[in-house]
Amino acid sequence: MPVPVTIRIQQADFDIAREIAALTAGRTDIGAVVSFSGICRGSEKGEIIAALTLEHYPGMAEAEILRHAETAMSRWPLTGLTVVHRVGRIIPGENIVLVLTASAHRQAAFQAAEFLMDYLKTNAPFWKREESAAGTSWVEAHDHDDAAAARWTKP
Amino acid sequence: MPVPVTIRIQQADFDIAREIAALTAGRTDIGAVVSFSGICRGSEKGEIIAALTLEHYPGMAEAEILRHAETAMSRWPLTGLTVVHRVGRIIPGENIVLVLTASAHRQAAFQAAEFLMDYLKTNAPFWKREESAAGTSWVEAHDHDDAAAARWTKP
Amino acid sequence: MKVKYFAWVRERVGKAEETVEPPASVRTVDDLMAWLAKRGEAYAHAFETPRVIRAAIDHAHVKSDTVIAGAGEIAFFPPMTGG
Amino acid sequence: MKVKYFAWVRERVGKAEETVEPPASVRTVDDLMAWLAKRGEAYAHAFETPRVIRAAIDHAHVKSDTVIAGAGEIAFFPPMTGG
Repeated sequence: MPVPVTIRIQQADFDIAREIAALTAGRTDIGAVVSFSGICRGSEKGEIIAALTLEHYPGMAEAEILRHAETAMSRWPLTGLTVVHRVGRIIPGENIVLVLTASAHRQAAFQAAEFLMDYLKTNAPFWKREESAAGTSWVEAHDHDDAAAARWTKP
Repeated sequence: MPVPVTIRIQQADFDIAREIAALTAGRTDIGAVVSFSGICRGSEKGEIIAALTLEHYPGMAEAEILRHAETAMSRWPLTGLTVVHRVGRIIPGENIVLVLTASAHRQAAFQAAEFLMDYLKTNAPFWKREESAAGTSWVEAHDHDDAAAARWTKP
Repeated sequence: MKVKYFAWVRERVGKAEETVEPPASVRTVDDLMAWLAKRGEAYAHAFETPRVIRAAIDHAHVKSDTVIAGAGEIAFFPPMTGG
Repeated sequence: MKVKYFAWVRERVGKAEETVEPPASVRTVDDLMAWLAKRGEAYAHAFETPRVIRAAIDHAHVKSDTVIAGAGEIAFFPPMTGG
């Protein structure tokens, strides 16, 4: 059975239940589904955030996510994989990103979801701009995200 | 803010979207929600499974899950945690168990969800009986599940 | 002392729970399993390989050499397979 | 050759994309950043610290010493902060 891979970049919010149903409907070979939702927080380092605006590189963003999805599928025995990344203005409490992985076994689903999130953070061409009382500013990349991504390339 | 902990053992299916909403509603301190759903597979080692029946030890099952939930909350900075475990007869494709973890950061949410699943598999008093063409039989415990749980006690 | 049985231990014993009054010489969980095994064929079958059977006292996992004095409820069951 | 800019690189340059015709002496991504930086104050500001700027050629990440010959589209942007 082919592995369903869904990658979407959209302004609209996503519905986790619907995405899981799409990944699992009619199948009885899936034993584990892991979902990760990244959510906009209302403060960063003590500063109140009014909103985030997500910018992306159309074309490359999809290609980069697909490249990592294919790597994940080759490294773990997945039965399906979904990535939805929102762009545009997002307020605290709203969803930013969804990663769903399905597999016969839980370890594969957990590891593939973590791998995809680590790579989305560091390699997918998206940029966050924060709105706060002090004005707007581009979010800086974190070294710990690079470190998180690097652990997947260790022997 | 108190950490909402929800633990339920029930015959009925669960609704992941509703459980996530209950964990995140009205909060803006959550950056990551991880969900794990364990699903009944239609075959095990090549044998077709008609259904599973889940038996549990009422009282101890809740206490054991709560004990591990408290351990998870003390080890990771969680903002909320939900465990729903179904009992009774479950057919292939249906949900068995849900673990939800919420945190400001993704690593905590991922690790706490994996930890809870590993301990549910090996320490929570639930037993699966399989129905197949050959009759019914109790599922045997897996050594690899014990190994998965043991990794959380390493220094 | 209340004793509960789960999964195939329950099926083999033929009941889910009962109240037993073991003699004072039955000190540990191991002793109790050995004593129960002598209560008839069904019990002998249930407890024929006591090393694979897990026990809990008052809802907490215990090792088989745990002393049972003061226990309100002791449960016997196979390794768990939930999740 | 089409050049695209994202996030603060875009804001500083003041445009999202343009077509440029660098001379043959501009061989690598580094060369192109140095050449763009000389196109005016806005560019100079955008490319003042080229080591923090990431580049992609035809939708694939590249290092700054990559040769640009044959590139259809080159993009410049800060480290990514999605997910």
